[in-house]
Amino acid sequence: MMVLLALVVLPIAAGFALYALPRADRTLAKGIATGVAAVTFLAGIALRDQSMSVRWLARPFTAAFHFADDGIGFWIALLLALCTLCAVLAANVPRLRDFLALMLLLEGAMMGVFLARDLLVFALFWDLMLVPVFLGLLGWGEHPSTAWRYLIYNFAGGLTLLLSTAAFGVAFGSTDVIGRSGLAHLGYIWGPWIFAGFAFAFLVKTPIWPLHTWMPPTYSDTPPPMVAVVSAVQSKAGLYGFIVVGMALLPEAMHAATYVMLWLGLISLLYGGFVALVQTDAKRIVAYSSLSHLGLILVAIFSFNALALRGALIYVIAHGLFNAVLFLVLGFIEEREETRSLPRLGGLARANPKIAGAFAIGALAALGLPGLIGFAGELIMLTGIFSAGYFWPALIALVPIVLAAAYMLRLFQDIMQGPEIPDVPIRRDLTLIEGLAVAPLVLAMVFFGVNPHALTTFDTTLYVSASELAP
Amino acid sequence: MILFWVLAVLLVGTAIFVVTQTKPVYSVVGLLFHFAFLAMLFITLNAEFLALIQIVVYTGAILVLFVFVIALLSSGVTPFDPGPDRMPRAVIPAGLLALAGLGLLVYDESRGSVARVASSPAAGGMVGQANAFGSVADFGKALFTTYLLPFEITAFVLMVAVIGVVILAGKETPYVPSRRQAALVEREMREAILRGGELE
Amino acid sequence: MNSALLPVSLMSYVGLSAVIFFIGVGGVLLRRNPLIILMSIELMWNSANLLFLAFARVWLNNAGHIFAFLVITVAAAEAAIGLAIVVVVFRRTHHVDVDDVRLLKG
Amino acid sequence: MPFAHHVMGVEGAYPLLYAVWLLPFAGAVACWAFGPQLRRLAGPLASAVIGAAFAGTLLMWGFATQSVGGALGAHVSLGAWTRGFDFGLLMDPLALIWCIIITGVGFLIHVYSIGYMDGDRAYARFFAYMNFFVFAMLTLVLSDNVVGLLVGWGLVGLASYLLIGFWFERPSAVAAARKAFVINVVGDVGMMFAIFAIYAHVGSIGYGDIFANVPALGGALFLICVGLFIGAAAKSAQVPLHTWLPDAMEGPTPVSALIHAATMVTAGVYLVARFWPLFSSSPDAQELVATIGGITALLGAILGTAQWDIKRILAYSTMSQIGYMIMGVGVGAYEGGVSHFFTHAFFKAQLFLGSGLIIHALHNEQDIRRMGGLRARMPFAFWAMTLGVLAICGIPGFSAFFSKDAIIYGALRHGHPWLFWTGIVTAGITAYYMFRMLFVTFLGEYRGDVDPSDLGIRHPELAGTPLPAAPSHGESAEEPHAPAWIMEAPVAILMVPSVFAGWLLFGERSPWHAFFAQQFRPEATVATGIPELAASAIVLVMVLAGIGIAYYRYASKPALENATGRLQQESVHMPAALSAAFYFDTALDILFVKPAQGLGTVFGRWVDPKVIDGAVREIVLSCRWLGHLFRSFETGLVRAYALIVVFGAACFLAYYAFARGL
Repeated sequence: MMVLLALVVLPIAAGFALYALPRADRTLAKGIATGVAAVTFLAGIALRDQSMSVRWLARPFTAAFHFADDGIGFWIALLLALCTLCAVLAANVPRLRDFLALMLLLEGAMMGVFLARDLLVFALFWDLMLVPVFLGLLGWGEHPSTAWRYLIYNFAGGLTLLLSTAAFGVAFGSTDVIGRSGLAHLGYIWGPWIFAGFAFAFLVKTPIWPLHTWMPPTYSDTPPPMVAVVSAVQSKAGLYGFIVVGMALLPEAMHAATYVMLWLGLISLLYGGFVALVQTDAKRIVAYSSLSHLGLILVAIFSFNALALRGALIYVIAHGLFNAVLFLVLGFIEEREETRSLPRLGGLARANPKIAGAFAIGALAALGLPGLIGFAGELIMLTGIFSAGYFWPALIALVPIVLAAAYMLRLFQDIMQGPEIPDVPIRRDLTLIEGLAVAPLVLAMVFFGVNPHALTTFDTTLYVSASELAP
Repeated sequence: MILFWVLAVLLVGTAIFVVTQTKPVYSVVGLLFHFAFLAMLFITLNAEFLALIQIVVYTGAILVLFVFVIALLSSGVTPFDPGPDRMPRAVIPAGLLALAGLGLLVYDESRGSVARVASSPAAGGMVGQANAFGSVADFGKALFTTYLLPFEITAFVLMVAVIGVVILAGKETPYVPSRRQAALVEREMREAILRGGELE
Repeated sequence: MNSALLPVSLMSYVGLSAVIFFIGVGGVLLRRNPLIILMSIELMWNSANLLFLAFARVWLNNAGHIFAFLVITVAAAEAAIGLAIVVVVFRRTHHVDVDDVRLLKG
Repeated sequence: MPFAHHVMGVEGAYPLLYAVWLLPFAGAVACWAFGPQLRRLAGPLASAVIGAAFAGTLLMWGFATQSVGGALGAHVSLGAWTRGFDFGLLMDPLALIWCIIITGVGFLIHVYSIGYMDGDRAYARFFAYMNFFVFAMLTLVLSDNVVGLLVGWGLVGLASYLLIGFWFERPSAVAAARKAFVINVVGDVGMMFAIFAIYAHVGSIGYGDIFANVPALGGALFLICVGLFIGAAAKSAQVPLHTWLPDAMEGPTPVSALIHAATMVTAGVYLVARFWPLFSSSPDAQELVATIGGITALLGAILGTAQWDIKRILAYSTMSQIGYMIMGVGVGAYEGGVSHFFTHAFFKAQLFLGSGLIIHALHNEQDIRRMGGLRARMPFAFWAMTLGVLAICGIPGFSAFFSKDAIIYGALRHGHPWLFWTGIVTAGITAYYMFRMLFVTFLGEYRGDVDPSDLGIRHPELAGTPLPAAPSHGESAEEPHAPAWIMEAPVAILMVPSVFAGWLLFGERSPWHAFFAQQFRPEATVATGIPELAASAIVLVMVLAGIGIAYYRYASKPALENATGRLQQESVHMPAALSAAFYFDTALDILFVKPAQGLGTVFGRWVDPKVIDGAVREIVLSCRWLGHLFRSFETGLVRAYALIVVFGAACFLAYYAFARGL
């Protein structure tokens, strides 16, 4: 109970409380925000088997503020807490107090999404997590239009999610259903429509082609610490939703959508890979690489195979870790060089070997270097997809691995290697605090890459068997 | 029966007169006659009290009000200078359509529908005797017993109207030239400047 | 049949009322002088009253009389407000044309 | 099938095996983390670590060759990587041979690097990478399962990438590193595909389970072999995935010697030899492997004749020699293929290190046209190179004579006469281009002071870019100087096995054969019609012919007298196909790189903003259009509103009229 409160309520409360601090005192704000994030992270470690429930609605369907950890949510919550902690540490933007407050609000809202056991609460936090990002984009982004684009796309998704949730509640009688096993299936009349609403929201949030066009500008405009959290964790909300809502609650509709989703996933992963090859904005490269990687996870989820699902969850964590590292490091670079355009960068490794090292590990994990966590997720996922009998999808999904090598190396080399670009003002290497912000993520990538077994404490067969169709 | 048709012709004639006059004063006069003829028609329908009210309230109060306003507006300026007509062209098809709809309905009614309706009086209505019907006493009794609440509400509506009028017309409103007039003035000024001459 | 109480058929009253009503409608639609528009509205009110009375007579139900009475009072209020608006508009623009009052334009 | 679970070796603790495996990793971490503190100690430390690993490898000999109840070698279980994916270490004779080369030759090259990299700005980083490479390579060969193999496979690719791009200020090095990595990822992807298929059919990734279930693979067997071979081809520079290897010479010369000659590029040979039960069961796959190997051998040799950069000559020669090895393991002559790996590691490392002596002494001059007459100035380098060239050419008595013959004759014995003749022709060409390199480099006059354009060098500024971080000893740039003993000693040590290692293969009951007796099952052979001795004789004739032509063109008296003019003529009249390396780069560029970039551009510049956003914008515009449409009703004309009311009333009227059944 206390743990869950610390995870969901504490960041939100602390976020609002932060506004009470003096505006100019950056150190105090950062200290408090870091402390709160650290407490949240510790609470996350103690999250195992916690549960709390407060009754909310009785009519027209029952709903409750029900939060609990189900294994999958545990790791994502931990990832979120870690990413937020690192991002708060690394944050160095104007109006720091307000920014950190938004970061904590974002953390609390997303915790709510990943720990909610009630669909209505899930939907509530789903929409809530738009707000901090939207405000962050408005306040710190480059173009206000990006903020609106983000809001409109994701709010459209939130709307269908809410409609579907309401429909589910009415059809089923309760929304307090996430993570419960042995539920009666909804059947073929309402199921497809409800699933369609959920699926739209999930696809927008992930995002998956062709609903992705909000993502590159959002990722390149949002301040790096926030985009680190958004790309690392918020993009997983949709995939998480497919697993805990789609697979467990609407298996018939989920199965019926298999081919559409496989196609969308495959298109995404090729499309993102190809576009990332030729972008010149460093953050956009990572953004499109995300499209590619998340498409792969979608394919894995929709292959309905326990192994693929296990791989997908490993890759969810993997993608969170390396995307956070990449965006944080790109933030450091942008802060120093005042650009993130590849043609205007080069040879930084000479003056900034530590930044180069951290960036290299992030990029290598992203391109699936064996020994790092990206590879573990990718291989297990693809093996599962193949074992599920999807020969061609598995084969096609191999192409982006080559593309990833090409664009990630291009990203790394164009920034870090080659001749130094003259006339660049500051060439300060990683500071201690920045190093502390990146180090846990890097260590986690290496540790879970060598030993992904530690990560697979959850039982994926639960969801896969839940999605088995009745004979 | 002849009276009805005579009155009908007069009513229609005065109505057309009202809406076709350029000068509002003539319209008021036409309306005056219209109301008078209508009051006559009311009497034929056993509604003596209402006929009286019609004369007193309409001709005595409302039309006088119209005349006052006309007098007020016509002092010194020409308020009714017609500008370009901005009515949408849709007025003709819409009007035709409305007429067609009406015509259809009338045609339909003329085959006896109204007669069917008329032969089934609404339940619960206060059906009086033919000879007592329409008497002032009958009317007054109904007004102050069954229809007391609507009557009081009417009083309230009138009060609101009075307050509204006082608020609207009571305060001094600044003169703001309309956009059309402003544009006119501006064009004149521009032309004057182009002519290089003085503004007249 | 109660319509025997009437000197002519009920349909004639309905028709007369409709004709006057549409003359009023035409006046509202086609005239730009607000005063004449207001008068046209009065015509419409009265055509409705005529119907009320005719039907009250047919059904021997004086609810129609009550309604006509209410209509007259409301018409009086309406006329007062309408004229006040005309005065206000005139004070602002020194010109009275309903087409010039376009604050509702979207 | 002949091999069941027992190929996984004898279970045990084997702390030594852990030590051999992890010591280089510890060395890498130490050099990387404490580089600034270690300063010049990094080199000796890294070398000592590899030396210790070598010693450990030798001490493992007994365990690696032990055979208990049919179980061969030593096996350690490392537990589950994730459920269903069990990791472990396996040291058997095949792994042992590779470990010996990796740590042994690796040790010598480390020692050499102490001298070669002396004074480099990133001295410690270099040794960290080198140690990391050794660790990765050991992971590759010691793994007892195909995923662990792939982990090692990817990590050596990373090490190779880091070391090719070691001087990352040079754009050419950066490009070469990227190319090498991407092509290697293509190989990784092929292996991943094989892993999927294996796991889907076997349900396990351990070698033992795989080999025990070869029949269960059924129709997937060929695809699995192809997938594995794509990995092998990418890593071992087989056609058409070979183009990265010549470019990889951008790395420091010790790197070329260790990674791009002795060890990493032979991983493909290891792979095919390791998965021999699969390949042996799939004649189609064998045919494919052997053919690709033969083509690569011939192609590498032909391209070797057209190079001027000493390291590129050696690179193409490496490619060609690995082609031999792949051909050997492809036709089923596993022992022969592995033996050529063994001997090649010594003499090619020696050749590279020898060329490194020259390059080092000449301040990064790599173009042999600008060398010449170095025999007198650098006698040690001359003899080192000469012995290496004799060894690679397969002069009787030198090591490659035995190993190359084993492959060439093996091709014939396993029923591939065309590959037999290919091998023979390649041997002749090999002799030609190696002696060409030797003659042009060491004989005649020193041409370093000749105007480059007189030598036919079109873009002197592109050849041999001077390095800002290049090692320098402070002597004048004109005079080549003698290298330090620390660089000569490893070369001298390498001479011994590169000359004599071949004798291990001599005879029917050779030690080599005994060593691998339990590893490989002999393949069926066919009657040849040509005795082995005769085959050797034919090879020898071809080799002598090659040497003769090289002598005539580069070392005869008229050739030496007019060396400059002849070299210029040859440079200018070099066939375009040869100087463009048969257009493989261009073809890959046109077939894959350009379309991928084109697609990316089309998607990024056109589909995203125009089609997808365009569609969204259309929705927005249609909403706006609707808004404008409705707004046009709001004219502000009071009478127009009245009209609308009337219109609506008319509609109601009409509706009721119709509803009455008009």
